[in-house]
Amino acid sequence: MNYLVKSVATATVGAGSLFFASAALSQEKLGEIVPKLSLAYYAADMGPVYEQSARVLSQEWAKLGLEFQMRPIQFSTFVSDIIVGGKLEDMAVFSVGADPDRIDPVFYLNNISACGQRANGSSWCNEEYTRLAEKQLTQVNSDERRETIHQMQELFQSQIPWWPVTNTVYGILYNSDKWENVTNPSPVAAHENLVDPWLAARPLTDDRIMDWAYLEDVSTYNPMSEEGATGWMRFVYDTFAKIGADGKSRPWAAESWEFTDDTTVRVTLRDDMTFHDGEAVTADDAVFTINKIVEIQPPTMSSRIGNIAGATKIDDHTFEFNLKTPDATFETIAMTYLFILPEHLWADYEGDMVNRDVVADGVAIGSGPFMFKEWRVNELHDLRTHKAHFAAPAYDGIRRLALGQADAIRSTMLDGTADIATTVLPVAAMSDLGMQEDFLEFIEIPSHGTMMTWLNNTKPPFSDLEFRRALKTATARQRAAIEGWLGFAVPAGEGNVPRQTGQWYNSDLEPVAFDIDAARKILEDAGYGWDDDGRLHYPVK
Amino acid sequence: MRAYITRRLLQAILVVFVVTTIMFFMFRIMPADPTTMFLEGGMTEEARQVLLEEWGLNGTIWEQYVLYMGNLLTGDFGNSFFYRKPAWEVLFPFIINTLWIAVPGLLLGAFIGSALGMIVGWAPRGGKVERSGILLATIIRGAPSFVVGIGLLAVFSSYLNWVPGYGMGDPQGQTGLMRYLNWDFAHHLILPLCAVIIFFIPENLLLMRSGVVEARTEDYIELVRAKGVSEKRVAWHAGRNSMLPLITWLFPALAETIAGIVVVEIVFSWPGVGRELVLAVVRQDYPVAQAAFFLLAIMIVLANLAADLTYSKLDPRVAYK
Amino acid sequence: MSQTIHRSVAWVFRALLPIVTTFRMLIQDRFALWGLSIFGVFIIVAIIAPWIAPYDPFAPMMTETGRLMRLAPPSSDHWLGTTAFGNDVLSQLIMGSRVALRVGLVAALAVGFISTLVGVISGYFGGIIDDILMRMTDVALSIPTLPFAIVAVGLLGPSVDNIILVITLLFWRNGARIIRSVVLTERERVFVKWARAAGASHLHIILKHILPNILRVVFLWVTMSVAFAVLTEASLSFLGLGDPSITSWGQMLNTAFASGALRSAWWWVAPPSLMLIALISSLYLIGRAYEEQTNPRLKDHS
Amino acid sequence: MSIEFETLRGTLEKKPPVRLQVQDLCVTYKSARGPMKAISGVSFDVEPGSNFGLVGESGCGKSTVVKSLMRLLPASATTSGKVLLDGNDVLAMNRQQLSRVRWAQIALITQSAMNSLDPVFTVGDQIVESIRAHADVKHAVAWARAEELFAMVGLPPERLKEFPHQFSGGMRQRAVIAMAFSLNAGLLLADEPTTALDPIMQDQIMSRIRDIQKRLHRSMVLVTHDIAVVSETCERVAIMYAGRIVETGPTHDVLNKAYHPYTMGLQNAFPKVVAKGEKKPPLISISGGVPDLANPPAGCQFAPRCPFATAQCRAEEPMLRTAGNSLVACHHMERATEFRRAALKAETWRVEETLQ
Amino acid sequence: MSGDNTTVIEGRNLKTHFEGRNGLISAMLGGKSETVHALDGVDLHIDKKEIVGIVGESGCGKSTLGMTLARMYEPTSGQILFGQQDITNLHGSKLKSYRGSAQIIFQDPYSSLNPRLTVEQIIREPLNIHRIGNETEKAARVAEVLNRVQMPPETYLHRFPSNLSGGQRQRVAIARALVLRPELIVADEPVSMLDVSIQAGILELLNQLSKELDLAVLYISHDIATVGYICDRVAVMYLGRIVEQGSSDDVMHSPLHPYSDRLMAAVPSIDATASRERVHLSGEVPSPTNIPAGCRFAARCPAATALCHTVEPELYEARPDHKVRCHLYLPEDRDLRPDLERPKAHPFA
Repeated sequence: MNYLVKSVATATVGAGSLFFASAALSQEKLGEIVPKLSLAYYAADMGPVYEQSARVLSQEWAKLGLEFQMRPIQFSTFVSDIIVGGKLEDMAVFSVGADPDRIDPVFYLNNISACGQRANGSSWCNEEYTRLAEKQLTQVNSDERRETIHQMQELFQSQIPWWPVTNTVYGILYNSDKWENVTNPSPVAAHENLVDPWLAARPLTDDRIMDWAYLEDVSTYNPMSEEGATGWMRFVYDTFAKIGADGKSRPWAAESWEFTDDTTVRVTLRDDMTFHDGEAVTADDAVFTINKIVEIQPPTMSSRIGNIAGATKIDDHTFEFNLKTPDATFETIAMTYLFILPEHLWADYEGDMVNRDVVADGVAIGSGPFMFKEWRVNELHDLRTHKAHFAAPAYDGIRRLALGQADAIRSTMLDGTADIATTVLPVAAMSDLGMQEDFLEFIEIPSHGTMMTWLNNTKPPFSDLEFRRALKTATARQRAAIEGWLGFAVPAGEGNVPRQTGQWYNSDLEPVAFDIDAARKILEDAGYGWDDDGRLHYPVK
Repeated sequence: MRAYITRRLLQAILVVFVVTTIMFFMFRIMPADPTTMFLEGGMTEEARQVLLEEWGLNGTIWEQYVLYMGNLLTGDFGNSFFYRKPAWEVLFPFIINTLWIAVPGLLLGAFIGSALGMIVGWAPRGGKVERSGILLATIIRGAPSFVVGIGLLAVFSSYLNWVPGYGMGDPQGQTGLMRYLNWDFAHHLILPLCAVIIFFIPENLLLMRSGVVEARTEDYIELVRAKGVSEKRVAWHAGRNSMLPLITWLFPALAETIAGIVVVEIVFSWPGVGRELVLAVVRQDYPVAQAAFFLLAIMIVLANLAADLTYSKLDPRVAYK
Repeated sequence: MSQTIHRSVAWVFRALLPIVTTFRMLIQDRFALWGLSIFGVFIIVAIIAPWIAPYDPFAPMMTETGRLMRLAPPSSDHWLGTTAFGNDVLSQLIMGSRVALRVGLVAALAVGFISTLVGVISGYFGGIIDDILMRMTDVALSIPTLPFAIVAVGLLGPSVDNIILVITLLFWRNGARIIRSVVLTERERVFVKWARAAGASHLHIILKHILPNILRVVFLWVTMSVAFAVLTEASLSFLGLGDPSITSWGQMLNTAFASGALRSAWWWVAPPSLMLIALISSLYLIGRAYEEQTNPRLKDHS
Repeated sequence: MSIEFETLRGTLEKKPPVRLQVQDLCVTYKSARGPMKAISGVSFDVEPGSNFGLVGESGCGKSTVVKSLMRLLPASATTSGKVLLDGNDVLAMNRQQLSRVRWAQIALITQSAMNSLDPVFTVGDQIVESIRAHADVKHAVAWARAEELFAMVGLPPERLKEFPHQFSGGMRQRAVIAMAFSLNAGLLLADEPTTALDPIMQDQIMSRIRDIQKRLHRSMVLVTHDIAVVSETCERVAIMYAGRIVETGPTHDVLNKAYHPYTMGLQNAFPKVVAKGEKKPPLISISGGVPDLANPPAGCQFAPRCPFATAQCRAEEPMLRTAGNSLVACHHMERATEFRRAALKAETWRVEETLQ
Repeated sequence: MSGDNTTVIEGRNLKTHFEGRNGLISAMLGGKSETVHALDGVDLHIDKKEIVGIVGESGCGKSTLGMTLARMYEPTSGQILFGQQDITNLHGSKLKSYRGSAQIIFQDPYSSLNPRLTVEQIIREPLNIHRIGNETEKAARVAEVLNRVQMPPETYLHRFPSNLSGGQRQRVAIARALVLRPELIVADEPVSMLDVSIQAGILELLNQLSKELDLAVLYISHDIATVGYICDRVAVMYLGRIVEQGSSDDVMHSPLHPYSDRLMAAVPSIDATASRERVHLSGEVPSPTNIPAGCRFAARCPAATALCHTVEPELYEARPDHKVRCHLYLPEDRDLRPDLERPKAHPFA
């Protein structure tokens, strides 16, 4: 009870002092009332944190005299309607995951911020900014590129079309009685990709199969049609490079690569690789894969491979990528994403390669560290270690259990059925378990995954820069991190690029501190006013 | 009789047709766009068009409808957007899994429930057995299936740690029928099956009990008793007659029952068709969701037909022309 | 004039009479008395919920050190402890009764209205109208409840009003069947036949002779519908499709379940479960007693 | 098998008729409005091989008497008095003894044959069930007996395999009769066996019951509201009113020389077919209704409807007293001759009606 | 006699057939349904102040006849004349006004009154339906008819049916029928569910009302004894047709048709000394969905000959005002089928 009384009191006193001063003066000078704003966020299918966060944020925003209509939207609808559908009504609070290729800031800089991009849901269009966005894409020199990017962030910060609220902290919970050396993949979410925590792990017991407790299934083993679970695909198929925690690509199947000119990349493959069926991996396979993909343009890959013109074989272990335009993101995005297919199993296939049921055809075969063994839909995936792989782990296989709900994951971890669990169990719950149980170890993974606030920039009041500025000033990033995310998030930085992307983040941006009074002041200065009920009104036209 | 079955079958087809149509349009007016499952990486518009065309989502809604229904006639439910294979192939294993909890659950629930209902119905009116039987049954009936599931999980899996509370167990590479015929599966089956049984018992119990109580006042029961046969035999007459209203309830109740099973599957992470249906809806995997609805509708309609036929077997008064 | 007043008073009294007699009949049954008492308590709690809930159901509780009070077990400040998000469980529980009752009552009335309308028209007129309406209910009966609700709520958006709409769409069908079958027997009653023979219009017969005599069944069905509606709302909320702007018991369980706190925080899981059982059972108890008292063959003659 | 069948028949044929003595039978039901005395002090004897008629209007308790004779009343009823079958008190028997007596010694033809056969079993099975509950014989033997019984009531034996709903009302009644005779019980209780049947069927059924019963020399209690049926069937009759016997004696005496005003009224109310040209006597109706047994009036139960009632009648309950060959419960039976004459006139009864 | 001024209602060759109902689907499939020939060619008229009795076994069509005359059913063929008016196919408001003049009294007094209405409301309802009179007139009419049925209005006006005995309920039903001042009353087994001690009053009342109010009454019953009491004329029905018709004395005491003969003989006598011949009728009534050729009674008639099985007899006027549908009474000078033997002796004579 105490708390409630206190918080209500602070709110009224804080707001009240300003109130009387301004309300009395501007009573008759009020414009239209600012209508109730709809606030969209991920519904409970994505877990309870979004609703909690949206509630916490809107509580503070409401102190500006605003009212909100809470609108939870299921993930898929949210993506199609709001993120790419351009149907953002007023505001949205949601997050994007810590995908490995988002360590390259192009997603934040271009996809969701530049004019004409499909995923620019806040419909902000600044031509200067967009020109810079296109420019940085072609700046293969990373210093030059960094400069452009920092410049873009300054421009962005001055316009505040949307803003990040928190950066997600993920977690890994593993059985430390049975496993050791599970490494921290930060800043990338563990389940998303970096093979590190899995491959480095070493078994301590005779149980040499790692059981990974997970919520859902992956949908296919055909790398040309899967998007959602590329992390799992990386176990079976090799990519040319892997992205490192520093945001830079490092060699994997490719021993080395170099830009021979702005649009040509010469790649040298490792010479010790074989597919799971024993055939050697050669440049033929790589060239076949690249040219095939360029030819059929699988829809799920289109955005990442769009700039590739084709590949040419040089010798058995060397080939060249031909790009359409100079591409700064090629190393971090395309190289880490193209899965090498065995030519001898795919060349003669006459059907639609994208839709090939590789499990049924018995060709779920790549060259990755694990070999496909069994898949029982919505139950488990069973992979065995590909011993001949250059990065083969020190154990015999990995199984991914599709458990469907948090409680089951929790109990598999407790009864020893599962050895490792990742984000799918709420991080706070994992952390609790790690503290309660001696045999469970919890690893905290700060990531670049971002929860952000989007506004419909084409519509009042958001079309007004001052309003946006006030709203950002009233954004309780700290509260959202603590109360929404239960402490497993950190307040996000400024601009639009996550601080966790390292060099790409412009740390010179001036911080905007959370301050309701200041926010009200901004509004008042811009001519807004409040009525007797405390509701915000537009300035008089 | 044959004419009757034909008529009922035609009726059933009509019903399934309408249900399928309704579901088709419901899914088509869903606000979301199924291609977004592939959008995290920022799919280009051209690629999206390719997908839409591939999934048969590019024509007008009427064209899509005609196409869908046409395919349905040839047994083609379309391809799952998510799994990229025929929806039927996706659903088939789930159906088997569901049957494992649904069929024994339904039968055992009906059997235990009606047996208990006989006892409660035959007990002296206003006595302890009757009162406590009714009270317990009503309370259990009032428990939502997820509450029952959570309760079972908490007590038997979490607190007592007797049985696992998730999944179908580890088959150790067993496939086919052997995947189900092993101790581990049985061990995992216990809790969800119990939840389904508990879900079924009270309704059966209460119906059977009212049936028996009503039958007790019938003239023929009086006559049977007057014949000097054992009380057990008298009870059998009452029970046999009370089965009739039970049958009429049992099968049509499937529509509601499926709801219970969906929740049980979710609570116990049972990889069944109900859970898959919910997932498919969330993922906007229309072909799978529609196929599941189609199958469920057929199941319900056939169950109704079966109820009618069983009824006619059990009740000689019913003669279908 | 006074006679008109007298008559209208008498009319009101007569209209209320079935309710009064029903109530009087119900309180004779000990189970029904329990059911009515529990239901009564729920209604009272729901009405005064905002005044008796100790905290805002969504207010985060803080420890003295300024940390979020996560999963605190019951204490004197928080009788039922807190949730993983530091919300007071008791407050959520109390506020949750409002949603349950609002959804229950509104949906049940809507279901009762549509069921009666369809049932009466279908049963009374028979023939082709009956055929068409009954085929419609056949279709409706072939739609699995919860999956449909999931799709429909997904389609319409998870607000209380939409949930009520979906529940109405789902449950009119059973009621229509039940009421139709009662109307079929009622239609064969001799006084109805007489009214037809006397040249009464259909409307007259329905309003004067059919409706008053099926009100009992309608009442029973409405009671049961409240239970179904509460149950369906809870199930939807449990699956994460509840209205987010208010707390409901199903939603509490969903949050507990999704937070993985099912096993650790009994104080968060048990209360909403018990509330749901108590509310739904109380309605079933009333319904059962009602059935028992009105069905002469079930009535205990002792 | 045939030997077994003959043995069964032999034992059944040797069964003697039963003497039934009902002594001071009282039945009280618990009801919401307090105890309801459905039967008070009913006593009568049925001589072996004779027919006894129990006549009364609805609600007079005649069916309750029948049910209490077989102990078929619901648990909410308490019974006192004695029901002696050849001296053995049915009311005092334990469950085992009771089930041995039921049907073997005392069988029942129920009121509505429509509902008294279990709809989901074949008629044959139900007859067989009754036989095998008492005689340790194979199904086939019992079936043969059932065929014999069907032949006796004039039904084709192949219809034993049918279900009750496939029978017409008359056939069902005959099947029930066949079942009642299945163990050749010494005493037959026929509770309104022909109510709700068409006149032709009614007549046929009654003739059949009489024929078989005479041939096999069974005792019978016939319960009916139809005094014509009783007059054609029973040697002795008891008239019941409000749970009491108001007049009992040889049928001819009771019907032609009634001492109780109720008997007179009943008789005069009964429509008669008179000879051609003869003047029809006016039909009498007895106004008012049966008393509320949960709250019975003081004195004679019939007094409120009786045109001859006096203050004594309204205060004092009359006991059964001998009058002629009958026993009558009326304070004024000495004035019976006078009453009989007055009772023939419709005005006698109508006066009361408008006064009411 | 038809066309006579005093004739209230007359049915000519009335047929009422019922079709078994089928659902939408079978209708679409062209499924055939069975036809029940409930009423299959009946001629009947009733005069003012006259009570005509219809007797027969259940299912013989006697109730259908009553309901058809009251236009509860529309006859399949034939004609109904009400006074001079043809009401066979009336609809809408004309039918409604006819319904005001022809009233029905049903068998079951316990369900013929709406338990939720008072006696006053019940009797007033027909006036409301037909919009007759203002409040005062209505009240007056209600009181008048209650007096007619010997139920003092002051006592009964505000009672509910549950507080009335069976006989009183039936009186209320009669009062309700009278309040519209009908010309025809169809009484469908009005006393069969009442106790013997009460039924006399109802029968007397019907008789009296018929004479005092110029009513034509159709009295339907299977209780032949009561028919003898109040009916002027009696018609015996068998399987949808009248097989014998005449004054009640004639039909009851000297029935001509073998079936009527059996029917009359089946009535038990209260006088045990009067011995009566036992009835033996073999077989069952044929199904009304499948009516045999020839005389409908032939299959059960001991006297039936080939003629009876082939040709259905007409209603022969065997005696003045006494008609019978039996070849035994085929006039000597008429030969329907000379090749077939006609029945000779009365089977039960």
